[in-house]
Amino acid sequence: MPSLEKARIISNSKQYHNLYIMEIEAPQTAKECKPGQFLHIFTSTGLDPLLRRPLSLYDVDKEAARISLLYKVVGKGTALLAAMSPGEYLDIMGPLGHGFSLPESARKCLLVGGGVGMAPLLYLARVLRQGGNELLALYGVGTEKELLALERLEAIGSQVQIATIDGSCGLEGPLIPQLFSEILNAKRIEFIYSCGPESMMKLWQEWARLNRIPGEISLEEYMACGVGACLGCARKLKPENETYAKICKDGPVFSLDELVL
Amino acid sequence: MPSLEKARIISNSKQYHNLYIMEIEAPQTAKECKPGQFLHIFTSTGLDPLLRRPLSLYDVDKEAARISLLYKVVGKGTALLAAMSPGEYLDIMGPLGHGFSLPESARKCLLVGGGVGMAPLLYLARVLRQGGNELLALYGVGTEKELLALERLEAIGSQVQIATIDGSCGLEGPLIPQLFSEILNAKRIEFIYSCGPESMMKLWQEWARLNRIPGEISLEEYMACGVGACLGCARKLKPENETYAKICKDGPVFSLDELVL
Amino acid sequence: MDLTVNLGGIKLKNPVAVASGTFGYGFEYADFIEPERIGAVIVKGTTLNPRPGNPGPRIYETPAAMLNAIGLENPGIKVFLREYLPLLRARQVTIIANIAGNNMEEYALMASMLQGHEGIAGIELNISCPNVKQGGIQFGTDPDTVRQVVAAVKRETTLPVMPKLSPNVTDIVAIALAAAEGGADALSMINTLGGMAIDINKRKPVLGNVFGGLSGPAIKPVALKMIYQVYQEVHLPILGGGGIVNHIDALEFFMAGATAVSIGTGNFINPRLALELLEGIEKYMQEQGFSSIQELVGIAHAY
Amino acid sequence: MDLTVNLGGIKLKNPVAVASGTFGYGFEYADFIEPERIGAVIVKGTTLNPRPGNPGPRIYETPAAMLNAIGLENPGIKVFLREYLPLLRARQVTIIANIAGNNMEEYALMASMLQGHEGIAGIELNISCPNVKQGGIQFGTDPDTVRQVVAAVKRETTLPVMPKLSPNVTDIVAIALAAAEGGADALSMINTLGGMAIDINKRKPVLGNVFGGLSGPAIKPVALKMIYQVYQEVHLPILGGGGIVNHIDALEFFMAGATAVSIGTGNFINPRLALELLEGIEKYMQEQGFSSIQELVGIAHAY
Ligand SMILES: Cc1cc2nc3c(=O)[nH]c(=O)nc-3n(C[C@H](O)[C@H](O)[C@H](O)COP(=O)(O)OP(=O)(O)OC[C@H]3O[C@@H](n4cnc5c(N)ncnc54)[C@H](O)[C@@H]3O)c2cc1C
Ligand SMILES: Cc1cc2nc3c(=O)[nH]c(=O)nc-3n(C[C@H](O)[C@H](O)[C@H](O)COP(=O)(O)OP(=O)(O)OC[C@H]3O[C@@H](n4cnc5c(N)ncnc54)[C@H](O)[C@@H]3O)c2cc1C
Ligand SMILES: Cc1cc2nc3c(=O)[nH]c(=O)nc-3n(C[C@H](O)[C@H](O)[C@H](O)COP(=O)(O)O)c2cc1C
Ligand SMILES: Cc1cc2nc3c(=O)[nH]c(=O)nc-3n(C[C@H](O)[C@H](O)[C@H](O)COP(=O)(O)O)c2cc1C
Ligand code: FES
Ligand code: FES
Repeated sequence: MPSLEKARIISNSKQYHNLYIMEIEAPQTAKECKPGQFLHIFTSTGLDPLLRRPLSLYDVDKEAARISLLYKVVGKGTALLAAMSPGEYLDIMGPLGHGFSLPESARKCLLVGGGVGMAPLLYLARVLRQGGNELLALYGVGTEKELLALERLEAIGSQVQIATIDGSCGLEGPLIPQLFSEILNAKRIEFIYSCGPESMMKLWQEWARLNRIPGEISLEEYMACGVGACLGCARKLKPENETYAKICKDGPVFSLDELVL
Repeated sequence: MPSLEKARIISNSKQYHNLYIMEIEAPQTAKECKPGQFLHIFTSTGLDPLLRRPLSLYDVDKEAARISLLYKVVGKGTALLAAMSPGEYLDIMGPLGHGFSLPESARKCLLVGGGVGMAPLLYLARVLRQGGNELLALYGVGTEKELLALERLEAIGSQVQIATIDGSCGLEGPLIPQLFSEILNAKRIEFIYSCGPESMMKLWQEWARLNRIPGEISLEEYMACGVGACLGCARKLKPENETYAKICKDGPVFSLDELVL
Repeated sequence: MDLTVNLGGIKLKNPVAVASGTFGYGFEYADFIEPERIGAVIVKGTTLNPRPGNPGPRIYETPAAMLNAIGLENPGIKVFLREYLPLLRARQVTIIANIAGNNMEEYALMASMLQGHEGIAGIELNISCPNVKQGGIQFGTDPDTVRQVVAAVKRETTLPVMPKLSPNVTDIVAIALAAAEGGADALSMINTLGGMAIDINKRKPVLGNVFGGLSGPAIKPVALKMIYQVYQEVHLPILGGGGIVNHIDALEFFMAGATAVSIGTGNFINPRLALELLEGIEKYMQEQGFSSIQELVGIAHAY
Repeated sequence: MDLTVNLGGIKLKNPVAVASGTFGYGFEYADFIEPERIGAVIVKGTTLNPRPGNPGPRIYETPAAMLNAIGLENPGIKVFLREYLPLLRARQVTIIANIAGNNMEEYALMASMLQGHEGIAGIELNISCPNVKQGGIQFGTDPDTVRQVVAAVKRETTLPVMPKLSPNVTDIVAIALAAAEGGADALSMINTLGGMAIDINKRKPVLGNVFGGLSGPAIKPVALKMIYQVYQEVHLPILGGGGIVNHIDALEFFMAGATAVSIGTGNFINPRLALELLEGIEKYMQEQGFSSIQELVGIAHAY
């Protein structure tokens, strides 16, 4: 069951440029977390910014009751988050949403994470490995220094392939299927999970469809309530649908075949 | 000439309960400061709170280009101020307003400061002493620990008499003329300066009138512009006046005989 | 201490309601707050037929406020009565239905459909929704229309009827008086202010619907003024809201003339706000020696 | 890059003005910003006779906004012409006068008194001040009255006339159309929204005048919507403002349809805002390849 909690900040520091990792202690919340879910966070010191901000569970240590967040400073809310110090308390609500589905029996899984889109995939990787799944993570960023999740991914026991726009690490170029055709052909991927820019995920959706591989992706919309009460985060999954899905409650994770990107 | 400056915070710490002292380095501003003037400070990290907050010059060291502020946390703005750390920059505008008048030749001056009302009087005391004036400061607070300016006042060479509501230091009771009648009768006060709750200053105004002593006091009103542009901080100094004075520009310091409290 | 209020026949266990469209059908927030402890849950605006709502983006944050253009997405009144009402009733939630019609007949028809269903404490008439093409706000901006639509609804129901007024009018008192003439039992004030935002990167309006309704703390001063004005001229109890995020805000509304208050956007910041507000109000009343919430209502007019 | 704008005959060196009542008579902020570098300084609202203004408190902060009830304190038009105008003229400040009358005749008389005075670029007609008992807002809420007062002023002056519209109306387009029919050369939008606040400790309204005008970032979405609507229906250049505190806000206004923008409350936060805004706009135009500010005006309608 999700809850409201004032979580103590253990650490919060800039990793590179506008990328931060925060670790919090959240006894009530941590124990409920599933990969792909998110926390809804009040970042403000006044009434502007007003609304909570959704951030994915980047990593969770249930024993220590700790949750890590990987975030990029893009506006007011994330800037205020970046200004918080260890020892302060963070007003969190969660875990919310409908996370990734986990296979009943072990599979060969592909994780495709672009930039901070890797945020929800790391904790997923951890849980998938605990379930004995074999993992290949494709990790695309602008430049080497943005590969914040790399170490943890490898420690978890995932194979990792990298693409950087500037070629500073791994393959040079954007995170598109063509770039990885060799390894993808070699592996017999059974399931794909992805998060990142929609234009990128669209290409992977096509690739998955061609190769008849099922999968799931995580979507974003601007949110108010985070629980399905305001109907704000609406998204027509397919043009022909009559109704709108709610990203916060029906998602943020959706099956690749239920939506058109 | 007043200016806009980003002043580096040297120190900012809680002294007692909700009372803080902040020291800032403000090369452009410091050199222009006169006792009784104020800084108009942007305290917000967003658009709420929106407006600047006026704070008196508590102490100024022109050589070191440093300004000290003594403030009480009463609401959003002052709370945000209290949360700032050394090394951060404070957005100040000032010095603004019309300060205390300084005597041409040395006088026996009485300073009457209630609570944080002592804020503008300390720097005044410093400048008055530099001009060779003889000072008696009456300092009234709730309890001993609130006597933040005491040490500096004494170091400056002012005589200090104290009143605390709880009797923890000095005389027991509120800062009213009756409490100090002995010393006031002994001294031949030539000028009175006061800042504090208006109900208190009203009693001192009556006392000054009875004893035919001229003087000045510092008033407060909620402010927007701080420079006389918005006409917001209006105050009818005497009931019979047709026009309203602007606290920010015509004050905050006013002559005792130009107003009815 | 007496915290019950009578909002023109709508009996509330306490004076804090949650506003339509911000609390779903009462259960979305149930992990965080017990809906039956709230003064009243005003459910999402219901229309005669199901509505898919507007294309996104539907919400956007602005300074101390948010814009929404949900477009009255809802499954229609039949589904509400069949699926949601029984659940709420079973849990003894105080329910106020909120209805919006495309025309007078639809309002009247929906009122008659609600009639006789146990568990509905009253009807909030949404004549002020800025986010739908038909129905909604145009019913709320002309005094004659307001009187007629209220009267039409009153004819069909024995439930207390509370029109929800739009702030987007020149003369709110004229609208409130018209509602009173039509037979309103109480007034709900205020709905959202019309507004919009532009995405300077895309060089187009942010919201899929172009325009939206502004809610949240930013609009509180507007709400307070309208309630203060209406309290002086119209003898109907007022459910006051617009920007309430803490108990001090709520006290301002009571003092301006509201008999009860509603929380909208505030729920998004703190889902437990309704109960925390109540605690704050009780504490204030205790400290200040008030024994009934009624003693606070309109007290700012006595100065 | 071309930053000059023509606001219905009011020629501005750049599209950023400072709003009436927030910048005094142009010199109060002179230690912080050179008034002659600002697109236009719209001076404090002037009345025929001197006015002392309202008793305090006159201002109060609310979430992302402020309330003011200055009550048009000013020394009267004669003093303005005799004492302030020459100073502004000497420094080559682009001046727009802002006038408010108690009745049509006073508006007309003031317009004729401004006629022939060198240095006044145009007249902003304040028909929307919420803070005075007589005059002000009641002129701005009825289309017929708006048309008449604009026409009465136009008869007395050859200066461009720009009525300043109140957002406190049901139908802003109707008001804007009436202003156009009356002969307005441009429109100034928007003045403050009516609002109030209550001091829960004193249990009475905060402002001496009870009601005040709401300005600042909180009202930006309301201003943008009204400008967007009027831009579509009325062919007059618009001076847009309401809550602008940075160049992104300003760009929103241009894209919604404003030919120039005005800064009010934003000056209180940052007295140099007018010039910083201008820099931000120039930078944006350079980066995005715009060569004239006109190319931005109303661009959000083309999506
Ligand atoms: C379920 C979910 C999980 C997310 N997980 C992460 C994460 O782990 N790490 C991370 O860095 N970011 C994540 N995001 C995005 C993050 O929520 C936004 O970047 C953040 O809310 C921006 O807030 P801000 O105040 O800094 O920016 P704002 O000033 O609000 O806006 C800056 C820009 O961000 C956009 N934006 C704001 N909120 C959202 C949003 N909810 N979704 C998409 N765009 C938005 C705005 O439109 C604007 O362009 C997630 C979003 C969702 C919906
Ligand atoms: C010229 C001048 C000099 C001042 N010097 C000092 C000083 O040296 N140290 C100090 O602690 N305080 C000083 N004050 C008072 C200080 O400005 C206010 O306490 C502060 O602005 C409150 O801001 P806030 O956001 O914390 O409180 P808010 O949340 O804004 O309000 C809290 C309470 O403070 C009141 N308040 C807010 N602003 C003012 C104001 N400008 N004047 C009076 N009451 C106000 C509000 O009405 C409210 O009751 C001075 C005020 C003026 C006008
Ligand atoms: C997302 C959202 C959806 C809303 N939907 C409705 C609705 O369906 N019917 C209605 O009468 N009001 C609706 N409203 C208006 C609210 O009930 C409330 O009147 C308004 O938000 C002002 O209060 P607030 O400032 O506390 O949010 C909605 C508001 C929001 C923010
Ligand atoms: C303190 C204050 C005084 C004002 N005085 C006037 C005035 O005399 N005449 C006028 O037309 N508008 C007046 N206004 C309205 C502003 O010119 C402006 O239209 C309004 O504040 C909205 O813009 P903003 O949100 O940028 O402040 C005043 C506003 C404020 C805040
Ligand atoms: S954010 Fe409210 S329904 Fe999703
Ligand atoms: S604060 Fe604007 S005139 Fe004093």
